Amino acid sequence: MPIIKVNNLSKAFGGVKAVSNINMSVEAGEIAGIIGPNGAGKTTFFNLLTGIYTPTSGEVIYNLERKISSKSFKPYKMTGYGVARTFQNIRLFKNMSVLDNVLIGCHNNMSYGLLSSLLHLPAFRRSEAKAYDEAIKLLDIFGLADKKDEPASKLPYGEQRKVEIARALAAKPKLLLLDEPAAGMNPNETKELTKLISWIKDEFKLTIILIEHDMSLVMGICSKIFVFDYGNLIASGTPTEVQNNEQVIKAYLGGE
Amino acid sequence: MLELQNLNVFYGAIHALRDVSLKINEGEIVTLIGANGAGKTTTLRTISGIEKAQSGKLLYNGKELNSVSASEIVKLGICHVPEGRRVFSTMSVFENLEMGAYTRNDKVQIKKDMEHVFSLFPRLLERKNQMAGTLSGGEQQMLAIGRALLSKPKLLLLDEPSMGLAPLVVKEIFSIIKDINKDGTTILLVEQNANMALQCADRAYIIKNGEIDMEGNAQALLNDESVKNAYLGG
Amino acid sequence: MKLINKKNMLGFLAVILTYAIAGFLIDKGFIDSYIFLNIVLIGINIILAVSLNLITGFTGQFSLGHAAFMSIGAYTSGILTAKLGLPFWVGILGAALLAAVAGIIIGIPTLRLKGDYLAIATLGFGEIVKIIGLNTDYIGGATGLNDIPRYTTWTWLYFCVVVTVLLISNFIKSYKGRACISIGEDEIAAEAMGVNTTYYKVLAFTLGSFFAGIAGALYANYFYFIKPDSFGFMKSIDILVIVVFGGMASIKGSILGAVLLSLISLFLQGIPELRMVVYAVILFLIMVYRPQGIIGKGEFKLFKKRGGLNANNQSK
Amino acid sequence: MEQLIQQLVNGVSLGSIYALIALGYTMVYGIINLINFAHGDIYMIGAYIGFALTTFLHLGFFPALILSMLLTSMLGMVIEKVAYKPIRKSTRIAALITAISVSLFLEYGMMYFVKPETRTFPEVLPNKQISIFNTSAVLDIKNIYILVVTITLMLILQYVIYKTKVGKAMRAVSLDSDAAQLMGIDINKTISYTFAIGSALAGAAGVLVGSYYNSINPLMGVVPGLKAFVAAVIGGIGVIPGAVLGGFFLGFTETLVSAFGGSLYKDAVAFAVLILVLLIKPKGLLGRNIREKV
Repeated sequence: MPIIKVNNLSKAFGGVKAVSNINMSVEAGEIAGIIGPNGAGKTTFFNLLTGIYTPTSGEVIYNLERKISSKSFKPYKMTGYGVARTFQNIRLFKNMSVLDNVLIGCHNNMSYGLLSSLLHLPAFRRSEAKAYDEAIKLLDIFGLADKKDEPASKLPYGEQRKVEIARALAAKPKLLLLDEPAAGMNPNETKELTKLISWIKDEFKLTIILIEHDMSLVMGICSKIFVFDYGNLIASGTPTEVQNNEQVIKAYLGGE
Repeated sequence: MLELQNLNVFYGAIHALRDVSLKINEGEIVTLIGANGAGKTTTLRTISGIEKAQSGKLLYNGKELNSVSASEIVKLGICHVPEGRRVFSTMSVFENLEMGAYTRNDKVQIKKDMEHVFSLFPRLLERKNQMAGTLSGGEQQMLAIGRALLSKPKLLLLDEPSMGLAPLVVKEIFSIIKDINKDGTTILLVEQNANMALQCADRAYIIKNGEIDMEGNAQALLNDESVKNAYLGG
Repeated sequence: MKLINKKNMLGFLAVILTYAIAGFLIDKGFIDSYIFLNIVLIGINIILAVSLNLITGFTGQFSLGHAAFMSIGAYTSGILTAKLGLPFWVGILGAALLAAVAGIIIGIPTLRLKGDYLAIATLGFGEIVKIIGLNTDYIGGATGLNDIPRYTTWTWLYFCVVVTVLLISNFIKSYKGRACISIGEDEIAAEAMGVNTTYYKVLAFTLGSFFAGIAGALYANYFYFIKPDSFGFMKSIDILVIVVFGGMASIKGSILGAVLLSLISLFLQGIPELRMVVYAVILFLIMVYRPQGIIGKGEFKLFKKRGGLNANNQSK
Repeated sequence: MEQLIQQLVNGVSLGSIYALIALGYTMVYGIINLINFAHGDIYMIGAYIGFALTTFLHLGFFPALILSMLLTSMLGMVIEKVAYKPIRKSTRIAALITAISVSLFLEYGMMYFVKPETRTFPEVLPNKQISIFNTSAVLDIKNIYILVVTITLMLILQYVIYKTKVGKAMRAVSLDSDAAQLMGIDINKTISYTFAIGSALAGAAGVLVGSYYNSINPLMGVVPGLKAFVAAVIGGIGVIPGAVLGGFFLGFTETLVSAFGGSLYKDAVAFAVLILVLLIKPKGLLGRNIREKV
């Protein structure tokens, strides 16, 4: 059963179609990859999936039983719908500690009143202690527990990427959207990340959609690949299918 | 013509370029390829004087450029076409081209060069009075290149000219780049589209995490297995 | 996570001790009324700075109208205690609540704006409040509200300052406070993590106004007399300067900043003709040489480089 | 009705003044993203220069106007070099507080030198009044002077910005300073010119106001400065036609509010209009909305 369905999705900016007529679906438990040249509309597509942009036409549906449609998307509601994301150009809370970054991910799963916040009543302590434990557990998984008190901006690039993923996981999503998770990583780091992504998919029972340029990563772990070009979905299928698709080779790999 | 010797550039605490050395000979097309965030754009920004190197030397025809201001560097004949085109959106195509000739005062010659640019990019002539912001991506890229040409560069720095453009348009742009080179302009081309860039260039450098990882003949790198795997999509 | 540990036990003792010692000195007349007046001003400035820091430093919402909330508090307490003869605690509470309501009312529409635009809108709001004050006869118009009972004692002042600092520090450490800080750091990322940014911005604005209202009440009930001009644009700027000088998103910084700047303006009273000129030069020097403040943590969102200008890279 | 016509006439003059000051605000904001709070004080100093030139040197209106513009433009450049250049890369709040410190410095420094009291500006413009359509509403010749000077200056500004190399460089820098630099445009010089032109317009407004209302004082720049700034924001800050539109819009709104008996609240109305406009069009009437890239 698909976890997400996209119907005829289009987005135009001032007449220019950044994304046009996309139809696709991703099955629960899959890792799907989106590839395409720079500016092909991949990030715009992600922004449509996460409520940052509203579609010009068409719609996105999550959770086919509850039919959560893009009509009700708001960026801050997405974690509540079970969708969390990372960003292409890492958007951590730079001056906050690594731990606090992950705790923000827990935001939706916490609730105590204003009075508890101001007076630190028992409800505060209970809820914070629980969130703290969860956050530490996540940081342990990524090997970052000993850096929990450092400001996020002080971490090296590769670790910042991991903190961002940990933060997204803290929101307990069912669908995780990763926007170029390997950008700026060297081949070894990328290899490690590739393993990590497929491991967390199983561990957290996730569906993952990722945008990536690094072919080794995409071909290595994605069971399905969508190829974007010029705002259009020009091909989809298994890695082998896509690699042998004439149109894809032309558009993405530069052509002969 | 241009030589970078052990250049180090920092953005605050981030060490963006580490001991980068590269050389460009007159008349060449040299390409610098690498992943997102590897330091390609920083290299160009340092050459054009927007970023300043903390250590190392930047030599242009034997003259040190380290402390020369960005506007002086343009006058010396280095022009940089920035990533994402960066045309002046609410100025007309014509005015954008005029800005390219900002450092020049020879009106007659500017007019001739303007005509030359229009002959290279006939579509710009059609849209001469249109606001640059209303052009398509490919047209904006042409405008950005045309604008740079009007500064009469001896060395042209191109940052990702293929970004966000349809394959056909990319082909067109690359063939024009070759033409510009044939007319006698040396070119340093930064690209993510490694395949396209290597086919067009004479020599290439590969940059990784702020360091030059490999260098050599473009054709040779195109056939190199490790390069193929890492940048050409296997 | 424990409520009482060694560290805050010491802090608690220090707080009590400071209160007792200063109270004793005031009682015995070692601290005369002139010094006490300055202590009151410092206390009020601490409350104002800490509360504005919640809005501007932590949540990253640029406000140039904080004095307006103080004035709403001052007039509310003035009316409640002078005109209606109610006790001081009613005055303080009323002041805080009404200022908070004003915070909600102005917060909901204007917080859609960002950066400079928000600053301008809050500035406009402050001026509107002032002008309404100037033209309302019930509260004395331009001549001001007189004969407000002097209820602000050392105990009240100290209590209010401690409560403000404590509650805001607590809030910052709660998940709601964390949400506010995350907005100040990166609004888009905060939203993507499920933070309802509008709600938390309004919450920060409301809480900040609440405490500014308390500062207003303390002010009104110390100086007998208030007039709309005392809470104009310049007062808002003064508070903002304390926050920036102390260090954005640092409560300790705000306290230190309030003390230092109050002392600076105290000394400047010795040169009345050039007071403002010297003050301007001091401000300028601080901004050039220590823009991150005394206790600055680094680059906050409002501390980000301004839009797209890289001009002085080329100037050596 | 007569009251209304009279107020409309006043609105044109007031609007002209706001528009002239607002232009400087907008140009400076457009190019370095700084709310130059000291701009209103440059207007005040322009008025004082005009006062000194006409009172002590007995110059006529036009020589005084032109000299005053020249001197204020130099002042503007000096302020930019001394105060704003060091903070160009710092944060919005630091920049704003710096601008305020410059404003205080000018106001109170001036007060120290010329004393706080109000001065009477000499009558340099012909004092002649014409009745409009045989009603009791009158058109002061001064109103015509103000309007003509304003329109002339705006036409010159229009020419400079759209037709000259300097003007085009100013537009290029304000659109994309990085790209402008890559074209070889000297950004520091361009910013200096922008301050010079903006300050000259404020100086002109100062002389106009001095000769129209005949009284000046060191704090006269505060309120019109804020209002002109409001006008610039209403029109869309950074947008040149927006400043003119906003200036006249605010001038008319204020005089109309006064005409209908709300003169006590006219300042509040200006700010209320500001908030309203920002809520409906967050970047002002003619401003463009730019979305943050994700």
